[in-house]
Amino acid sequence: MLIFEQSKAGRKATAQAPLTRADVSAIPAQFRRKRSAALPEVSEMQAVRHYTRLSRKNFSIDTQFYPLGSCTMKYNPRACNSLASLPGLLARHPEAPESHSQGFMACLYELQEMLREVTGMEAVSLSPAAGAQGEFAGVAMIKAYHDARGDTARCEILAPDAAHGTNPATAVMCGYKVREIPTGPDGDVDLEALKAVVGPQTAGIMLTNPSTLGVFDRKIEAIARTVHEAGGLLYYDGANLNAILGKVRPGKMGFDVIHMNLHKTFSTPHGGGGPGAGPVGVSERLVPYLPVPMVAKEGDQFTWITEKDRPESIGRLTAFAGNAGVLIRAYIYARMLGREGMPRVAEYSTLNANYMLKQLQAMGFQAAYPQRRATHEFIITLKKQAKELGVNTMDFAKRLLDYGFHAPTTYFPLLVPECLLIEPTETEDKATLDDFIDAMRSILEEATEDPELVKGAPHTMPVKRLDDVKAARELDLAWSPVAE
Amino acid sequence: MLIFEQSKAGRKATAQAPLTRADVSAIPAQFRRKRSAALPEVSEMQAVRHYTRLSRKNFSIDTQFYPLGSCTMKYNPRACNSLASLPGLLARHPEAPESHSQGFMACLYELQEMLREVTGMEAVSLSPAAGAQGEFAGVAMIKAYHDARGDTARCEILAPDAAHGTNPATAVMCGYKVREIPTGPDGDVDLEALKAVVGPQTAGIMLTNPSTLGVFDRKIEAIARTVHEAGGLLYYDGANLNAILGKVRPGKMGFDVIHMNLHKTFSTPHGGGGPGAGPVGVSERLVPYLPVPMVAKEGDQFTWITEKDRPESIGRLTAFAGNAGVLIRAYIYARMLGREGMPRVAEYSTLNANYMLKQLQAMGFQAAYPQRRATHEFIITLKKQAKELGVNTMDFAKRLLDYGFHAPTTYFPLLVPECLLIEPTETEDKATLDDFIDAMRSILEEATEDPELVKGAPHTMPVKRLDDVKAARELDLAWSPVAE
Amino acid sequence: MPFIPHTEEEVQEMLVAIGAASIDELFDEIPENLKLTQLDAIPTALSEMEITQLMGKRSLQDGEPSCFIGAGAYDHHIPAAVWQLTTRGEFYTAYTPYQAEASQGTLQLLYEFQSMMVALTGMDASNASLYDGASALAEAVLMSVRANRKSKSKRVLMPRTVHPAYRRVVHNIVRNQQIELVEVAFDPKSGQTNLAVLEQYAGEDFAALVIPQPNFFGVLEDVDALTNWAHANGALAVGVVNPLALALLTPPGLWGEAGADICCGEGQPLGAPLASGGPYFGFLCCKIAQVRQMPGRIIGRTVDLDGKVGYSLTLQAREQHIRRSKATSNICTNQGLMVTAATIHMALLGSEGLERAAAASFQNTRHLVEVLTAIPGVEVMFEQPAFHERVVRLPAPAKGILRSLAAHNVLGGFDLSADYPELGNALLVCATEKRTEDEIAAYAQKLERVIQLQGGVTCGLVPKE
Amino acid sequence: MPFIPHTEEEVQEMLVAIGAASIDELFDEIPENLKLTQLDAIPTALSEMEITQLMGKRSLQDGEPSCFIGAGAYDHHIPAAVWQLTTRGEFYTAYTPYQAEASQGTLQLLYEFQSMMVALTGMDASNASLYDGASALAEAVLMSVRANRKSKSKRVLMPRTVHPAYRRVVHNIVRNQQIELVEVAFDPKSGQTNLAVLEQYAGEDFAALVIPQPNFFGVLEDVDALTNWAHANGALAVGVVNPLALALLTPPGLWGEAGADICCGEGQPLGAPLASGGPYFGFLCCKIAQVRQMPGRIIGRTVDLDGKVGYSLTLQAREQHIRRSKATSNICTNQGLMVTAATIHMALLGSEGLERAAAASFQNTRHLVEVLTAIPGVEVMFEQPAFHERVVRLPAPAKGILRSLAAHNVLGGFDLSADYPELGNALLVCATEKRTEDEIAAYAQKLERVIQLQGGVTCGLVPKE
Repeated sequence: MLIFEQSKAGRKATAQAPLTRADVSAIPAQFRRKRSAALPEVSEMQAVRHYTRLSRKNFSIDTQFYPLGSCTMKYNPRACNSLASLPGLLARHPEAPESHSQGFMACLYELQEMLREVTGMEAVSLSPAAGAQGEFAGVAMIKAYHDARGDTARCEILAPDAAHGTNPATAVMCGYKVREIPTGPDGDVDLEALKAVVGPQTAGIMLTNPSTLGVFDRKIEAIARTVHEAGGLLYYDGANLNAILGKVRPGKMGFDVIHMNLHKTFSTPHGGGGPGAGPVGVSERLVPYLPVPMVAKEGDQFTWITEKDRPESIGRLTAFAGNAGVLIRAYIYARMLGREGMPRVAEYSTLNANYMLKQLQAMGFQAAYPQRRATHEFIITLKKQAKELGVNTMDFAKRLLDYGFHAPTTYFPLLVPECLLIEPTETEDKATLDDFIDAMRSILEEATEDPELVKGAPHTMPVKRLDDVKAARELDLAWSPVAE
Repeated sequence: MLIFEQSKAGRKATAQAPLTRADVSAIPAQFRRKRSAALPEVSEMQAVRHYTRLSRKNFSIDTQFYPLGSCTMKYNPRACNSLASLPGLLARHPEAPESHSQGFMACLYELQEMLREVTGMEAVSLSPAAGAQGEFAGVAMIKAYHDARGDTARCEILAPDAAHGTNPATAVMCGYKVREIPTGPDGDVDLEALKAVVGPQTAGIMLTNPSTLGVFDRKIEAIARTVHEAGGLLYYDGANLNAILGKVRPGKMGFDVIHMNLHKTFSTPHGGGGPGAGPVGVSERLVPYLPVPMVAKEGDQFTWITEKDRPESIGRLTAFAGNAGVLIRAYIYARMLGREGMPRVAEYSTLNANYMLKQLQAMGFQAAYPQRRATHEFIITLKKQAKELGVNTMDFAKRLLDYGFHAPTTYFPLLVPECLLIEPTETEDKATLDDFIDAMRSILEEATEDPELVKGAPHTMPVKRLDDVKAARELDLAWSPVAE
Repeated sequence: MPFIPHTEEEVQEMLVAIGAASIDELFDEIPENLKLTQLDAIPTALSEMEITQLMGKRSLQDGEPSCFIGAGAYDHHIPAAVWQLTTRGEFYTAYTPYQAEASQGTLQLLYEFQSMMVALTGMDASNASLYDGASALAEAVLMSVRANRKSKSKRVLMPRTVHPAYRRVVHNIVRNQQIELVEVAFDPKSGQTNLAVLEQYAGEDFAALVIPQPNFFGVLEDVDALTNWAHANGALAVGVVNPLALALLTPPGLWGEAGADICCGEGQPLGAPLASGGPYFGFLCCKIAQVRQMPGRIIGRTVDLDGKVGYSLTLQAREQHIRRSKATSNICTNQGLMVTAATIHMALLGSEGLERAAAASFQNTRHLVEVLTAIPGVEVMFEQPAFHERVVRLPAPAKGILRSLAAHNVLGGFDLSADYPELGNALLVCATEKRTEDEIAAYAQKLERVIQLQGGVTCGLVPKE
Repeated sequence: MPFIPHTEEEVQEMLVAIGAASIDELFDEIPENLKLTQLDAIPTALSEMEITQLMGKRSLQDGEPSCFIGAGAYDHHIPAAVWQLTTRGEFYTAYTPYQAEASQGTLQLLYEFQSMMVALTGMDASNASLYDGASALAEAVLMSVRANRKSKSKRVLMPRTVHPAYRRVVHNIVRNQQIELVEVAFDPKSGQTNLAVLEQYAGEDFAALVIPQPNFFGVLEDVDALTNWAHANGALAVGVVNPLALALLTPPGLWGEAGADICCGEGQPLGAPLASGGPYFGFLCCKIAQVRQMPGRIIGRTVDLDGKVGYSLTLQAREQHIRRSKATSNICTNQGLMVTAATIHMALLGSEGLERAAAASFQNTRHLVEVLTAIPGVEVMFEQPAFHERVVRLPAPAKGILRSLAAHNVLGGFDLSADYPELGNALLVCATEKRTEDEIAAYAQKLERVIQLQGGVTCGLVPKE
């Protein structure tokens, strides 16, 4: 039932609003709305009950294993939430003067420094609001760099065919054309193909390493050389940073710019679709173009770096300092991990992924790249099952929900047919991995013995499979009192 | 699965504890435990996931209508929780000096004053930790009063047969014998029976008004006169205060002492069984005996009233000032209700109860006292259904769970056979009451057409009916690693 | 190992299963020379207790001053229930609802959010959020260029009364697509977008006209005239609005003859704390004709196999994960949790509650301006009706005055001199419903003293009667 | 109408159904003269925003001083997850789990709590909580009188080293049942209960001997000898223990030859904030032989109709709602929510975490005492091993010194002069793991200055080398 359907006209059961209604007749009638907005009228209890009940229709990290490849659904420490919600931090206005911002700015500055250290970049700006905005900032900086040098013929961004959809979409937003680079049979970028297309039109390449195929590209240095020699720059998509945190620095691999998804690697919550934070780090030559604001330290005072200080900056991408509350959460998490905890993230997420891969292989699931080490995630392909049993990846995914597991990422990357991209993260224990593996074994048996059971899944969720075609054809995007 | 069953020896996945282990060898070995306590060893995520999942196996006000008679399960405003949890309030040590307690003490003082006003008593002490402790304080004061007058032959406390079990239990804890007074056919106390037993041995009478039968005792003034004339005092059990808040003052009815359940009338949460708070208010003659501590105001300073100031006090009943955090929540709630909100509590809870009673009667349920107004609660008796259909009150109660409603109070008060005591509270809306009424109608139909369905209920809960006999006979009160 | 549950024994079992001798061996495909051995610049780990103490200190350090700054972020009361519900694990730690069957909580909530935004704005459809108000305006501008079939122009009219930071953000985001923002001046008397200036562009091809309501000065624009002008000139009308103000003001869907085509804005006034500027959320609504050009997640109501109502992500063909380089935007992660808060906030307050909060803010700012302009040398700048912000002229540069006030723990407003040097000593002030009588009086008293001390009134100004 | 959802229309519908003309008519059975018309002493309603502002002020008013008081309430770190989970609506707003099928969350959690307390105390069974440590001791005393079949005595030996407030509470609760508490003196050197004094009572009939561990001075009692003495003399041994200390100390179940019979204590150190003294929770554990004499809720594990494991309230025949005047206690509402927090707290920390917290507190107090006793005129009082509290002797009355320290926002400890005048200028100090090096140093520095200013050291005391 929708909250609107619990509404009753004239109900005013709230202590939330001012108890009286101030006179607004000084606003001329021409500006005022004639009829109140049709928002629900419910009591505080009705709202609490409704949204409490609704919440329970979700899978979440706090209730389920969520091995969603490329999304790094790891535990979000509760201290990050409670400390980022301290009254003093919530009360700070974004335009408060530096005199009233030193506590906040100290956190941002130290986070910048920690991210610099762990990525091996020269400087970091925290301001992009999410991964895709970080990508935008990165490609915009590449463009600004070439433009500043008068090197304006570079109109092409390269990206492997396994890349996240945000990569080509971002390149286009920055005015570039995109050219796909094929992946070799071993999962690494096809270096010869890259060499064939790189050239004076190449502005740069967008890469994830480890890639979305769950393998570490061993020829990364050769790739970097190839692109750099052609005058292009290297962009690192930090979506998979969890795999190498504290083990390898993107800066050392030769990248010129990187974005980080703090809501993945630094464990800020995904919140049903955000907010995230997508800080960017750059090599020396891109420092002038970093998005603002950033925080500098002068003596023991923290000061803002703004457009004034960085005239070549690509500027600000949100009105204020990005998703500050997310940055604070990431800062707290980073301090709790500390120097010793960062490499463990990579180590145990990799251990978990390799363990799951071997166990799933042992029971007959086919790895996409069986000759390769898994990184923090890996791909299995169900093309055999789809062909022989008529039970496809989506069926497996939906049936997993009935077993109490969120499905892995399905049908991505696009180049592996019928694939599941599985990322357990370091925060899951062996018993949970074993339970998931057992579930996969059971579903495989079901697919053999009772394929309709799997194809009809899920059976235990609040709804069964939804009619997406109807949703798109007969658009119903908002409740309306008339339609009901 | 128990948290213990998720434990793995040697797991230390916590950022919660100090990161290193301090040396305790200065404590001689004779005092030290030889083996660590067998507590679960789980990660923060495992604990969060486990207790999040467990919580979802509960019914609660935030998820369900909970018409539990005599328990006043109304909405607990969320502001009360967040404001009572402000860091400054949580940090205050109970032995902090008055210089560092004025903010806290101001709240307590004002709450005392508001409770005085609304009950019509001379003075209030907030210190009892729950209703039963408030009862204890009340009866102990009655005893202290008689003792101080040398009136020591009074060895008996009277209580109606409909009284809460805590009433006789409390009287016994205070060294009294208990004598039950029968209820008349109209639900009021049988005044003649009372007159027959009252006498020089009578220390006092414990009454709830409205009583647990869901009616207001119309002869309350006569009762008071009768008991007072015999030299006894009147104790008011505040469990049903919600019914008359802001409408009638117990002080005015003639009561000498009252306890209030702030977790009922003042909407502090029940928390799966507490904490509550059971402040007591008294008429003038009992003031010297009030339990300590209390708060006084001198000029604009708040000071503690302790044993020193009140040598005749029955003393303190907990180590510090009672359930302070509950008192703060009640204070916040009372301020949000304000003068105008208090009577509404009685009015709308009474409206809801009378509405439900009429609707249930209309569909054939039998009221225990059909000739009487319901107060904030009322009783129906299913003795007809039990006899004719073989479906008893417990079956109805369990079947209601399947309909998503918490069951009303069952088989209490003891004198009404097969009864349901139904208390909707003022915070439920008409639509919810109608849904409950519809559910009762459906169950009545089921009881007629398919009694086994009702007798086998609940069918949709995490467990079916439990074997209580086994639980009591084969006591299993704690997990043990050996037993598993 | 904080947050890592593995015991030594389990690690060994897992390594045996993998067939590796050590965890290090799992990294054997990484070239040795790339491997990192030290992280000296990162401090050693803190326990939860230690970071709690550190953050406790930092959070107190900035002093919770009395705040009269608005300028795009507003200090409204947020009901306690909002964040207690929003941070329930099931909302807080869920992902984007790709698996609809296991995400009906988030999906239904987002559908309710869309419905509420439609009710508030009078538009046909809403998306499920963008990053913030400024980036939402950038997306709205890009969308208008795509959506305006009548226009071939990549030029968009951008009034100077739009929030300066928004204008910068829009520029930063759209410039690489060769979109040009043409600034429209405002009337120095009214503080409104100057219709006469706009008239100079009549007949030219523009994709859209941006219309702020209220504008950055708090002033109410003549949105009907602006919308009609846009439509008369083949441009789309793109509103950028304060959603709380819409509780009282004409919704964009009803502006002018035909209503705005697109509207967007900053969702912060709907349940997001100030919190240093984020996370907030941007919203974006449009007429149904434009919905396939809308960026971001959109939730649709549909049915399941049994015909039961359910909710799912829809029109995904617009999005990057399907459409890649042809997507309407690169946005992926949005501000889901903030929208969760906003939905609960709106449900708790209802239209009556939002109207009261808006009215109280209006009244409080009015009162503030009265009290401040009673100070010799302080004058109100634009006489046109405003919502809950106003510009006042100070007798001396705002910068020094604000610094003195800050020393007394009062944040006196937003200094307009950098963005609008033409306005002189102009200060943008705001008093939401949370500013008390006492705070307003204290501000006025302190401002008066600061001005006196700085000799402001002596600069040729005559004290008012 | 805050929290009341009725619309005028609904009220009318309901009144029609009832057959009443007005809500007032529903109160027609109440004698008119009893009806109340005014509540003048109650202020008018505040909105949530207004009460938020008021409570914000009040919560800041008391200044969060640096706290070195223990004396029964201890400032330990509470993991953030504890209260975020505990305040989930499903825990926070549920009732006592009478309907077991709809309360398995609370019931299983309570079973886990009981299991944890059994693990910590080494006893056989635990109840599901009492109000606080002091009232738990009162219930333990009452229980011991009921449970001791060998004894007909209503006398209980109560060492003077038991928390003075606990002794008062026990007296207040048990006196009306003619139970007598016989005070046992302590050894002025060691601060332990004086076994020699106790020996005087050998052969007399006592229901129980109460044994605190650590005792109120923080000193560790010779619990083995005391337990053995009790049993040798036909008395039950009733431990009153700090549950966090039990992470390091011998559990009561293993005291002496046969273990304590009953143990109880204050649960606050397990996840309850200081919060002005409550809500905390009392715990009560016993040997299986005594379980039917235990007051309070007890949860048992059993099976349902299908044989599936489930949990329910058991042994209810002990309780007031069944047994009325024959019940073991009048307790009904207990401290369920605090126990929820404690269970989650213990699950998060495990034994290793509790041990570390206890050890850090031990070390911190040791360090504090070292630093304080380096000040001329300050001496440690009892040399016997202590846990995380100690008594120091000051060169002047504690009262004045504490007042001066408080003026510097340091709460220096608990003044023992009222409860133990025989100890002179004695101060009970405590530094949990949360007190930092800096706070301890600042305390010492301030104390030294205060003593110097008050001329404390000149009172015939020789400065230490």
